Amino acid sequence: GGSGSGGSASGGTGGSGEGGDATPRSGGKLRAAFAGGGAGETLDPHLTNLFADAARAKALFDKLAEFGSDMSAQPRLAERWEPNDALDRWTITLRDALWHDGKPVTAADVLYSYRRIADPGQAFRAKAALEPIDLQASEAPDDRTVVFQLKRPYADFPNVMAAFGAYIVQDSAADFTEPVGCGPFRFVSFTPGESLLVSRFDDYWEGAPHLDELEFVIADEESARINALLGGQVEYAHELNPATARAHETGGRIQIIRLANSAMQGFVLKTDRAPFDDKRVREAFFLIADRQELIDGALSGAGEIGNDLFGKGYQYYADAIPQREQDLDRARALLREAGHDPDNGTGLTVTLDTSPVATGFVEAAEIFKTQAAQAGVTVEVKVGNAETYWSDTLDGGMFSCTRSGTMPIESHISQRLLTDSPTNATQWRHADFDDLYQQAQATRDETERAALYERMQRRLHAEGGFLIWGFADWILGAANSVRGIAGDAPANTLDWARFDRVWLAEG
Amino acid sequence: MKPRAAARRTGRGQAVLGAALLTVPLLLALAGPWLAGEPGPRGVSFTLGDGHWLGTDFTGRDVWRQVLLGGRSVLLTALAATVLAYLAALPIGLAAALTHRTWLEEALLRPLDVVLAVPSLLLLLMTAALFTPGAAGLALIVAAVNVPDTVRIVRAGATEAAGRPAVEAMRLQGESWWRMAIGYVGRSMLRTLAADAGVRLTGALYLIATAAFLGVGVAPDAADWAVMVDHNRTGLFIQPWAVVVPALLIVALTTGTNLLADAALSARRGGPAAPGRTVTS
Amino acid sequence: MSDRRAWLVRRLSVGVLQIAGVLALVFLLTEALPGDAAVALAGDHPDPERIARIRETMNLDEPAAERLAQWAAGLLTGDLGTSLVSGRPVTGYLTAGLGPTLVLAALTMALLVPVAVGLGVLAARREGGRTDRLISTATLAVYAVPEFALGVLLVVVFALQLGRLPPTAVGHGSDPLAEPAVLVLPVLVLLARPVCSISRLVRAGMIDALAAPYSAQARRYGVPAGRVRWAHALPNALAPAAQQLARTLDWLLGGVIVVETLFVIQGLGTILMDAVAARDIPVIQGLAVVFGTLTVLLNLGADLVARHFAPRTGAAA
Amino acid sequence: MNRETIPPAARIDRLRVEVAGRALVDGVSLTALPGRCTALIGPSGSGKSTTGLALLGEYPDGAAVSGTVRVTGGRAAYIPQSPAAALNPARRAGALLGDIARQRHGSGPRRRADRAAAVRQALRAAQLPDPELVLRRHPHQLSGGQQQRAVLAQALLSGAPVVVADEPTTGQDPDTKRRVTAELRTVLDRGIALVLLSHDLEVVRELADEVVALRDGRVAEAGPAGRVLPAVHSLWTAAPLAPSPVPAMAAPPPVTAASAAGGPTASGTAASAPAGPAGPAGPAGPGAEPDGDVVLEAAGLTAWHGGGKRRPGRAGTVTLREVALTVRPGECLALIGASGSGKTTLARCLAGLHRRWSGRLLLDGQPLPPSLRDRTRGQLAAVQYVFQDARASFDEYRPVREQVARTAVRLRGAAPDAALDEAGALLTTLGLDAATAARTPAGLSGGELQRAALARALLARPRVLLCDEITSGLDPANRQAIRTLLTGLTTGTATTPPTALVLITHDLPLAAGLAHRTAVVAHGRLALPHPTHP
Ligand SMILES: Nc1ncnc2c1ncn2[C@@H]1O[C@H](COP(=O)(O)OP(=O)(O)OP(=O)(O)O)[C@@H](O)[C@H]1O
Ligand SMILES: Nc1ncnc2c1ncn2[C@@H]1O[C@H](COP(=O)(O)OP(=O)(O)OP(=O)(O)O)[C@@H](O)[C@H]1O
Ligand SMILES: [Mg+2]
Ligand SMILES: [Mg+2]
Repeated sequence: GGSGSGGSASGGTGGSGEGGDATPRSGGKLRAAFAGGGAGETLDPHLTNLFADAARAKALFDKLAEFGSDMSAQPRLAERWEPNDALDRWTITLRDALWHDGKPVTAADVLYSYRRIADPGQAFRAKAALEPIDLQASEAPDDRTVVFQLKRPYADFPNVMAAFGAYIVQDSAADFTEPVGCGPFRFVSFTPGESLLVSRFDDYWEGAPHLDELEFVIADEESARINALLGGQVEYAHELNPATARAHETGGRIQIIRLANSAMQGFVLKTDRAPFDDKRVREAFFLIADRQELIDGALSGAGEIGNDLFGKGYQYYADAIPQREQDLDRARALLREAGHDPDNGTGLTVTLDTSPVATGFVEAAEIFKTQAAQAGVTVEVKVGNAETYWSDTLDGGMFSCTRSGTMPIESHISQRLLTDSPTNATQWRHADFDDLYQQAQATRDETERAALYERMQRRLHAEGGFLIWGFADWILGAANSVRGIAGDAPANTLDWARFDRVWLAEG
Repeated sequence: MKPRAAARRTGRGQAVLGAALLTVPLLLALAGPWLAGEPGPRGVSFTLGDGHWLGTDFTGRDVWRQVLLGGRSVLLTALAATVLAYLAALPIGLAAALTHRTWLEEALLRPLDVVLAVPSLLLLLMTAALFTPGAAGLALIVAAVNVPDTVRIVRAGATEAAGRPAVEAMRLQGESWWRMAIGYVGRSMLRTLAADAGVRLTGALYLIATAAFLGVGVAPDAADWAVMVDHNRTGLFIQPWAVVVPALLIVALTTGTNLLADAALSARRGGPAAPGRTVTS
Repeated sequence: MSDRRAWLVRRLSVGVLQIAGVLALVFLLTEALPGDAAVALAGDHPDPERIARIRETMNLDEPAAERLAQWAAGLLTGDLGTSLVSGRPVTGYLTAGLGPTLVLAALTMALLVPVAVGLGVLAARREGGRTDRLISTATLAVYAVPEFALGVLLVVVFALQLGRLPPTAVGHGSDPLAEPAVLVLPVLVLLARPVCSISRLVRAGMIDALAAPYSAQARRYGVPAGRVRWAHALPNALAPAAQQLARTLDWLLGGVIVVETLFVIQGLGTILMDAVAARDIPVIQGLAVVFGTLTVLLNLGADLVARHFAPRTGAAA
Repeated sequence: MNRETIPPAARIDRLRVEVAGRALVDGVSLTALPGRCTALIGPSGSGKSTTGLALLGEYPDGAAVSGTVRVTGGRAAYIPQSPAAALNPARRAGALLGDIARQRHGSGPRRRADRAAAVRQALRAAQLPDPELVLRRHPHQLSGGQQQRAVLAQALLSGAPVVVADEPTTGQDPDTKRRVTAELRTVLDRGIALVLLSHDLEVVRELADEVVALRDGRVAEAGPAGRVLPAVHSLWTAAPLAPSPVPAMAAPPPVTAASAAGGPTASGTAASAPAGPAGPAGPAGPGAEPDGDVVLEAAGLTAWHGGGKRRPGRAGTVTLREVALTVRPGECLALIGASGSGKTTLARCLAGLHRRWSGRLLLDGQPLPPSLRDRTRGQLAAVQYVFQDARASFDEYRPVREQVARTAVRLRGAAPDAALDEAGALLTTLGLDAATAARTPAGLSGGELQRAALARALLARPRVLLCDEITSGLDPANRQAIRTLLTGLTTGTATTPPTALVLITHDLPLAAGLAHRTAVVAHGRLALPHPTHP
């Protein structure tokens, strides 16, 4: 069954520091430092792009659903959802929630929000995610009920409601300079690129937050965030370097929280062009990677190795597939079979695109270069432009560094691995694979669906275009007085940046 | 007599200090690549011990090996860039100082001012986007970025000397422009030029590192002291050596060069002989 | 002197051309940069369809020349346009960034001039002597330390170990004067390199000037050594340093990205970086107007100083 | 007199200054008594300036010094031989004066008026009648003589017990010279000890109580003025000390006729301002007038400083008005006139060194570009100028001979080696031996540099030679040698055509001896009297 119920997923599990012992204390102001988007920032939740945007949107707004720590959709403003048998018509029952101005959250707000996102004249990021919904045919039978008509069966439809940026705003809201949301905090003041101050919303549907006030401050430079934290200027610092984490983990001045499994790290091999159109070459590359060395070198040890599959530990992850290990002999043999033999002068040379666009990219490229050299492959590292890297490597080049934030395995497949996926960087286009996906979406039974997902993943593991060597920790720092930070919620999931659950201990 | 001798002695002190500072980075830069040997296995990034006596760098490489390898490019590229910048800026600046033709002066200087007004970051990004230069190209770019600045300094320093009667006398002799400009005007501002070139060398070093980070010129994984300083900064607190050692070498290199230049200049003190002063008893 | 007035008028009118040149150059540069605002906005989700749509909403599908012409037409009426990213007016960006930048620049300059000139003069007092060697070595060494390393060092010592100063200006980034203590460390970092470069130039000029016969003549008449240095030798040593000073001020006013990010100050540098990263052309162009004007004026100032202290230039053959 | 009872203000005892194994002065002793003038005389290069500087405790670079120098009462005031160098190019001429006044009159703002008054007083005493003008000007805006007096004012202002005056009257017109001498007399009367270094026996005779005559760095004669001077005088005027001054390029003088003066000045007002100096205004030169075509002709020449490029405008200071002049080959035109009247400006206009002037300039009837930058090599060589301030016109980093030789290389296309030889030969003729000429300018005396500057211009084989005070720093013998040389130039030889000479000088006897015509420059106008035929 696809019906979710209750808000059981809420509340921090792991907890922070010595947390958990005391009962939450009310009051106080928490300042949280994030990397930001400069003077161009807005509070329009549909324009959410960065972590800072997401955290701010989360404080001010809510979605119908949100991803739990295993990337399964958890109900939020939607109290319940129920598909029809064909899985193409979903009935959503809204929770009893209030806007900050006291009005109730209604079905009309939901339809307005989704229609705003899907507006063809706009370019909101969540638009692609909402594509399966036929918003013309969708309706609001009453204030608390929304019926979504889909264009095709979609068993994992709740993922759409939890999609990045799919926030619910008030009906006909267009100006977000002083936004009215329905999230746990209400707007107080905002200086783009510098700070957002919000205060407790006592009527929040999930119970009022503990903090009186919450301030998001922007500090783009990692060292500025850690220095501000160490200097007592902020109580929470998002996104620290592994090296910084190691330096302060044992010091006791601050708490370091590692959100494991937050970012997939890998390489993209374009399966439609030489030399990677030969699956032997792809497999050889999978075998070249010394994953632990990549984790140690590129991530400074902060992460765990990957098995060329996205979503380790998530719902539907195929953990029955054995972990791939480095095997240079076999890699060389495969390459020779494919006609690349360095001994007779036909050695393989590939260009690896990388860019300082994400931490660890340049390092990973450089490490892989030396690993490949051991298998007789020459890798030429090309450092690209950070701003255009993703767009450049979507169709260009043959071999590039990649990473991905959290999303359900379903989204990973639908966005990146189907013939008509918008960002199919590996150029993986196989009708039979597409069929498997459609089959899964038309399957109501969860175990059956899991089996289909496993078939897809086996195929990808054997001959796909993603060389996924690891999953990076997302590292947070917090003052010792901060309690209630979930320690096991990957970035962008429900319990990540949940400041309504956080409180400040005395002292 | 006495003060002269004393000045000479202190000048020698400066030379000794400069030479001492210069020896270590110079030796490492020249002999390093031969001593480096084959790369060992990678370690965890930013760790100490485990056979890496200066620890590992941001990708787990041995810092000592990187230090041995990283001097040559620093020396060559930065020096080449500085020299090139001067080769271009000196004639332009001197021509502007020596000419009487307003249009020529304006034509030489104003376009350069335009370049000055464009943030260098933009210039660098631009070159990063349009070219994929090698080390030589990088030296050229860094030199080019430095030219407008240098021209202005040269001109400012040359203006006074260019108006001296000695220059008039040379003109009256039909003296060649080069001898007038370089041989006399340039010569009389030698100290200023040396001071400027000295700090410019350091600037060039780090500009090259920044460029490397943006993907211009030096490969991002190349061993280069300035690049090391830039890239290993995240590990400053757990593995300071990866930053401190190359930074110290750069400090020693540039400080040593400048001190030696100072000493050389004070040894053959230029200018009209200032009468030495002795105490009238 | 009418001579000088004519010169000034000429330079200012050339200056207008120069600013136009800067704008054209910057526009060409940003156009030549790979990608545009749409690509930058799409980030790691480069859905081509979405990029095309963003491009449409930003009017980026119009020819570049047309956009520049529109923008320039607006400029003539004092309208700098609106940001592609946020839709807010560019003037707002500039005024927001100019405040902190001006504060930093003014403070730095106020300290820089006396410190750099003072050190330069002090070092030149006895060339090769102990003071000279100390100052030369120290300034050169500081100069060779990268800004970020110096910043981190100062933060660790003064903010984190001693707890005397705030480590960053977080939360006060757009109005640092509200909490002046946050400015101490940034200004120190900003001072480090210019102090070295300018004091070296002053020193070089001073050594020559102190050795010149006119300084000897002043000394012969018992003019106190300090006055010989400051009133007689220094004016002859200032021209190159003034150029360097103008460059430094230019750099300070153009935004000092390392210090701004390290200490979280929302100056023009941060705005420029963000605008370049976002390919927000109207904002970049607006900044170019500011930078162009500043550079023209600063160069003019430095050249005035050079003219003033080399009065013979106008007369010599 | 009671010289035993008065303690000496300054005393040099057996001074020996040696550079690179050569003694510049050797065993020189002198005493300066309060209120008395001790004159140091001697031919150019004999060590006067070296001795004078020793009183200030200053020696050439790398000099080995023995002997004792004692100056009681602290400092000595110093009037350097080359005043331009002692004036700060970046400051107005009043800058140092203000500081000296501060030493004496206190530095507080309340003493400002006192200081200003003292400065003005000193400037007036130094025969600068318009102090404001001097105070507001930069050194390069003063004429040579004005610079000299500005430096003199410093000494007068300082109140030092000892004044070392190195050629304080060079570059002054006879009238000013007399007044400066008188002023020095009052200085003596105030009880100040004066050490006078001079070639000008007139001034020495006027002021000196004691005379030390140097020769080759040694004391040739010393004693009371009355005893030493007559001997020295006869010695100097009778036989030249320098080797026979017959330049390789000039033959003995067959005298040609002097030409008539160029047309009257365009404005016609020139003659109305003959406020020239006292003294013989333009006696005819020796011999007949030279004939032949005019080599150089200037007409309607108006020159100014500052102001616009084409017109003086309001800001410009006009120094020459509507000047017209012509010179013919073999003719010598002497320009005399008060210091600051515009003589140097005129010569610089002709040489293409002055920027701001209007008018017409013709060489051989062809227009000559106003700026030397636009002149061809031939034109450059044709019109040569010998700078008034010889020291400033040399590159301080290169040996003098090398610099002199460059003229031949650049303007006559001589081979570098040949040019060096030629320069060496000419310099030797002028009394500068090879060792001297091989030094950089800092190693040469004032008079030596003056001769080197002349040599530099001569190597161009100019058709018009503009000489600006080229004998001001020379002793009678050397002056005589130069005179002979110049006479030879105007006559020419079989190989070299006669040269036209424009001689700017305050040395009226020299002008009288050489010039065919003498013109007086006064307030920017040229009064060109008709030649008087003997
Ligand atoms: N740059 C200048 N600006 C203004 N006035 C100037 C400038 N240069 C020279 N003068 C003035 O022009 C006048 C003529 O100067 P010039 O040097 O030609 O005099 P001179 O006749 O050669 O005098 P001297 O015999 O003292 O050398 C002087 O009064 C001088 O003060
Ligand atoms: N630094 C030096 N090294 C070597 N010789 C020098 C140096 N300075 C001066 N001389 C020589 O010493 C001699 C004396 O010079 P000084 O300047 O004392 O002469 P002077 O009597 O003042 O001559 P003048 O009348 O020409 O000024 C000259 O022959 C000169 O060439
Ligand atoms: Mg002398
Ligand atoms: Mg004169």
